[in-house]
Amino acid sequence: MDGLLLLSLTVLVPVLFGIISYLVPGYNLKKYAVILCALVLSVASLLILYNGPQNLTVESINIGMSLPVSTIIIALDFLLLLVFLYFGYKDREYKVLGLAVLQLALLAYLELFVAGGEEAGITFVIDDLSIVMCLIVSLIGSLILLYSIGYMKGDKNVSSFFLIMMVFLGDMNALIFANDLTWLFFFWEGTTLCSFLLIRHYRDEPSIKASDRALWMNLLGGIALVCGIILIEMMYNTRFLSELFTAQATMPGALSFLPAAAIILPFAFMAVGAFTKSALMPFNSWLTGAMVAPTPVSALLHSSTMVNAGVYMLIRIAPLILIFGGGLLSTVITIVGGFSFMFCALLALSQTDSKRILAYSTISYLGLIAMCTGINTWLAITAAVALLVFHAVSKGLLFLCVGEITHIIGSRDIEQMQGLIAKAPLVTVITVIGLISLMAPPFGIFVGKWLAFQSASTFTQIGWSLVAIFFIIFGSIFSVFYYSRWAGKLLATKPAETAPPAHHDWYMEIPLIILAAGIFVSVALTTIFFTQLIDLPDIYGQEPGGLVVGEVLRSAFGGFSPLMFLILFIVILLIPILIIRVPKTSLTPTYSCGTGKEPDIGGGYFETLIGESKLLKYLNPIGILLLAILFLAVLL
Amino acid sequence: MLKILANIGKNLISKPYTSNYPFTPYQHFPGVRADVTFDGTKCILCGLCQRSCPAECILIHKEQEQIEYLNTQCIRCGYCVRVCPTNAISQNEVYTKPSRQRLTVYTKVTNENAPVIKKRMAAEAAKKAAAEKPATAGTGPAKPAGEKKVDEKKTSA
Amino acid sequence: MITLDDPIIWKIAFPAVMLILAPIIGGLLIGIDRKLTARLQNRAGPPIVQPFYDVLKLFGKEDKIVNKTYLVFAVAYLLTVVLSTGLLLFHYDLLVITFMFGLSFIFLVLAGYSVRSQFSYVGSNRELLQMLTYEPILLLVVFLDRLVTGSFQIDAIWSFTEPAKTEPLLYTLPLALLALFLILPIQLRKSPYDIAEAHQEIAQGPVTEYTGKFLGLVTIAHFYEVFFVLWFIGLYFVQNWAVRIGLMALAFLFSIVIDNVTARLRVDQMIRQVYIIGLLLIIVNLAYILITGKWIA
Amino acid sequence: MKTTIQFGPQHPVWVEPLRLKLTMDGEIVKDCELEAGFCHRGLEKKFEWDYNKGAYLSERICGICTQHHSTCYCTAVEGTMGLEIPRRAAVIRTIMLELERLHSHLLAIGLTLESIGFENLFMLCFRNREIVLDMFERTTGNRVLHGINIVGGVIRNIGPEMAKELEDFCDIMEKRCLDLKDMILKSYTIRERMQGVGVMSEQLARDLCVVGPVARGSNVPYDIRAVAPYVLYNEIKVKPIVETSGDCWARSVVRVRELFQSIDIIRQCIPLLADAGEDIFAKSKTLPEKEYFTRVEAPRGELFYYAKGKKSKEMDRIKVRTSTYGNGPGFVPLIKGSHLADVGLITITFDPCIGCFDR
Repeated sequence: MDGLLLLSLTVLVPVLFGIISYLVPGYNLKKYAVILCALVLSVASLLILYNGPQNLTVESINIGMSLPVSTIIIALDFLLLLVFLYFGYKDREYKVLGLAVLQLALLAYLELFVAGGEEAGITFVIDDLSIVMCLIVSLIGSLILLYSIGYMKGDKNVSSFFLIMMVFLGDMNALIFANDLTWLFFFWEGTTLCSFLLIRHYRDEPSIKASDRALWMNLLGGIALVCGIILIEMMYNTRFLSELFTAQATMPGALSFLPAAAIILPFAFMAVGAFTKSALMPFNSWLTGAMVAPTPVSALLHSSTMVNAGVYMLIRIAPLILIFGGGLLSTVITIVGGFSFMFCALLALSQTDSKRILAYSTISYLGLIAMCTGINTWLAITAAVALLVFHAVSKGLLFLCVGEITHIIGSRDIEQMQGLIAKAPLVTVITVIGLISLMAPPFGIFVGKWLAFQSASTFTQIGWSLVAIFFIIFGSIFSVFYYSRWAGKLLATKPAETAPPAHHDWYMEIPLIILAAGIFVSVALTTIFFTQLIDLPDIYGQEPGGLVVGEVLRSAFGGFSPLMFLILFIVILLIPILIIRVPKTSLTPTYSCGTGKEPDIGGGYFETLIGESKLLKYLNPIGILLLAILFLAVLL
Repeated sequence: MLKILANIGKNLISKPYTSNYPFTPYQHFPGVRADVTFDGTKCILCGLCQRSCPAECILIHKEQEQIEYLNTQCIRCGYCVRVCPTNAISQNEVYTKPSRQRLTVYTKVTNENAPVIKKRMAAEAAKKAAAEKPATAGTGPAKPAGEKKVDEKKTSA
Repeated sequence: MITLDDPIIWKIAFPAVMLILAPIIGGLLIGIDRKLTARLQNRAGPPIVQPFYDVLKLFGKEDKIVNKTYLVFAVAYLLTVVLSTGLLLFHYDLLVITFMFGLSFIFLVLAGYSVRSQFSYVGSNRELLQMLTYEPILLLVVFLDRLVTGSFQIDAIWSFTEPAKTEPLLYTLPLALLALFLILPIQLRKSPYDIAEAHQEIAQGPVTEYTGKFLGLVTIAHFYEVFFVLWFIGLYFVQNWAVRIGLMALAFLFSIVIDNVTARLRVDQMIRQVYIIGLLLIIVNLAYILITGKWIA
Repeated sequence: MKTTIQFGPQHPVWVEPLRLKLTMDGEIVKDCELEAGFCHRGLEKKFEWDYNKGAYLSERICGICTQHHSTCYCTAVEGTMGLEIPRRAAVIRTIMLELERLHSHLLAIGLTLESIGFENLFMLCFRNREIVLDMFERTTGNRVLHGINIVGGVIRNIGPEMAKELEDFCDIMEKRCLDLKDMILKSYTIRERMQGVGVMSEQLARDLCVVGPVARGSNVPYDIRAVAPYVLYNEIKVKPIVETSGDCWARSVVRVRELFQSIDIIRQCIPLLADAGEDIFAKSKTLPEKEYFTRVEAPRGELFYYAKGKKSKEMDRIKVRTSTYGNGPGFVPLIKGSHLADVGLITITFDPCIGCFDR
């Protein structure tokens, strides 16, 4: 099928449906527009998958109309920055104002002085990685859209909510496919705007504050990105990502005071941009602050769109770093990622708010992905892509579950979720599946961790193997800690507790069921996924398909069969579930030392030891120090 | 730590201190205070022991001329031995085995010097002399001395 | 004719037989442990087959159940331990085995959490803290194994240095073995690190609420665990059966003796000690293999 | 948000019923509530009967310090009658009291070690205690509830042969206690668990009026044997054993050191037996009529008996204030803020006797 059509289906159609749903009156009509949009988006992404990789040039976009698309994009870009300026002025947020002005200046510099002419190039690239990303965005995004129909019922700003959600999805798809860096920058800033608007959805004090924080941090990332783009254009004389693989690096005269190794400086800037978007360690506060938004927004931000853009960028530039000899830069990215992985997991341990736990765990897993891109071997990049997919499925599911649970019990506190299985069995079981899928073998995250562990255990590629291993081990075990505690709380019932008749809102529950099934399907299809859908640049020398031997993933270091273990896992849990019968006569209260009192269960979050107020004091400076080291590693 | 290591080494080669209890019985020291036995030939049924017993395990049935001793209720304090005016009570060195039921020991008093018996004998003699009829032997359901019997009624307690 | 040298015997028949024998061996080991501990304490002690009597008796007991969830997890715990023992015997990937063994602990923890009982809850928390303590050390030891043998596969341990083909892990990773000895009390639930099942503090920890046959199943899982842990240590000298069994026996005796000469420590003390000593041992050993160049990328 | 734990009344660390309601945050105890009275038997009311039987009854208040209870009771009742007991009886009582302190302290040390999971030394302590119990069986005829004290004296004499045996016993016991002391004081894990845990400052100890080894562990030299001597302690001078740090370790060390003190006192008493007269019992010529109180240093601390007669064989009123009753409130401030793992340890180092506590 024509690439352009598919592109417009994934990018323009959501925007179009968004505008339609904004304009039509009444919740029912909006609902149908949203459902239609979700369907079209899913089908379009599947069609893209079916169609396979292809390239699109700017000419092909111009076909039929003699619109100067590039110019329009640049104009829109400036408009976007002016919008940021407006919001900064409106909220008296001077950080936003300053950063927006700075960015405006840099962008103007890029467009007026650096831009290497209007030479033709591939504007959009549909390759395996972007197909995978598109599948994540479109499928999970569509499910979240469906879910938000149920969730946002009765909200007064629902029209703008759906509009922004759908624009967000379209924008994200465009960002994934964009090959032209100036275009990419526009879509990048577009996600910033959308997330900003979504976070301040409720228009109250905390959400405005959180959205402003998200805005200025992302603007900081935008500045890093635009710096990176300027430097790329100066040093490599191209503005197309795909052409960078073959580009000749020359140090421009204006920058001749830099050492020769500084040729990878633009990638360091882009990595910092990616860090802000993925909310890695020094920038983590915007993502945790974004929890004030409605749950579908959190789900969207965490699983499929916003934060994935950052690690997506890292995966994109990882081979370039390898080509241009940025071994030290890779090591620092490993350390930054590993640092976020371990310490955000530790921070999540001290939280009671379920959405904050999920937020921290998202950051920690993004850290793991970033770490894999830092390790930068074919095994590690495979692990990164696998983790990206599996994490999106599980995390999207968990956020939606939390939203549903919030509707049922009116609280996000995991202490309040004690014994939820008696009240809402379906959603609880699905939540537990989601939680287990994030910590236990043989689910996807484990496959990713297993690959990451293997790739980190080589001393040749990265010098800091032991440190990387250390981060992986501790991060994993901390996450096991808080997930199993949460899962246990959900399952803790009193003896002989009976469920009240459940109320089902199918708009919310069908996406949950689909995603829960998706977890199992994605694990079962791991081998196919590895052979068919991950395509690494030649520089890595080996394809992920080389891992697959029959149904087994077999690297040089070890083997593991996800399908077999999935079956074993299901059998292990299914046998007791089916066999065990609890006769009413043998039910008994728990042991409470003979007092017969029902114990209160809760607490134990080590707030005094590892609470946010304790740790962030030290972690934020260390994060900033690591960023400084990132640049030092490039320059020295 | 080293001292403890040496100690456990010593323990390992020495004979275990514990014994296989029901199969190798515990050897009491001489002078242990255990079950109380009543000498029916010395008792005068004065009832001092009954009044002095802190555990209230001795019952003197004057009419039936016998002593009821609740073995499992006895605390082996030996106070009855101390107060007995005729040294009819003695404490031996044998413990009764643990039991699921209450053990009650009845002792028939045959001491002719006991006031109650004296009185009865006198009365009987008087009766005999008066009526010249054959006398009945003993009164009530007297049990032989020293025999342990299970009190069926109280087993549920 | 299948002879003793036939790989089929050593690859399939032997592991299968061992998997069936594992609970019996584990139970006997616990029996020996109890007898020996009693002798070290100057007691007579129970007969060696007492653990089996106990399990049999548990299976004859009446069930007292709180809810279904924790029973499901008890069976899942047993099955996972059996699975990881099987994987170990059938020479699977060492990393996967370690994680599967960790999964069994996760099931136990979930079981403890899902009964809403005071001591189960605290016990599960402690079980997690114990996992937090020993799992990093175990994984780092596995990492060292991988560095020396060049692969996470257990098969690689037999033939990791191609020219010599006989060098045991013990010669290159002696301190890693010591680190394994260090976490042995946690895995075998013995003093000084038996904090999750400290009956003086929290009754029986996560297994407090189990009765009857489900407690029996948990006990059987414990038999498997003992076997698993010792067999894991046996991997350090696979070239000679006598030395291999000797090594396992040494580890077993070591755990008993340590159990008898130490008091139980607190959680914070346990974490501090194990991390400091364990990481030190591992780093020194890593430095040793890096300096001597006995590692494979 | 907080876990509440009902620590007791049926809890593995205590043999006796006592309830602590702990409010926990993770492993740390935030709040603690003490509840006792699960084995209240109304014994003080029961005491209003034959004063001779009262001696046996008082033994049964507590299974571990029976000798102290009965001695204290007997002394109190003898006081109401103005009765002076024979010297030999006083010597025998002293020996018995110290023997009992020996076995009670061994029990307390053993249980302390058991509460931190040190099974081996726990067994060793109990084995050593077994020797003391054997000694009791030899001298009094009973192992635990000795029944040797009655109002007016004792009922069993310690002859020269038995005195010889006692001397041998002292030698054996001293050797064993030295071993035990070495093992306990030099063990790294025991120190690690006990030192700095459950610190009761001297001020707190004085404020709460704790008694016995608990007070002495907190640098309060309060020992009834020295402060208000009874039976034979006028002649045998006792210097209170004091530790300064006030933690669980100090309380345990006080007990360990008191083992040697007790052995020493027994050794001093044995020669006195030879000079004392043959009388072990003085018969009372009057009935109890006055009020009187006695204080005795039980292994757990000060034991107080108040007795009032009404000129009949039955007593009018007996009031018992046991040592655990004085120490009980001391748990609560110490447990607050400690680890859950230390709750059992802290309470056990107070050597709580719930039988005494509730009566």
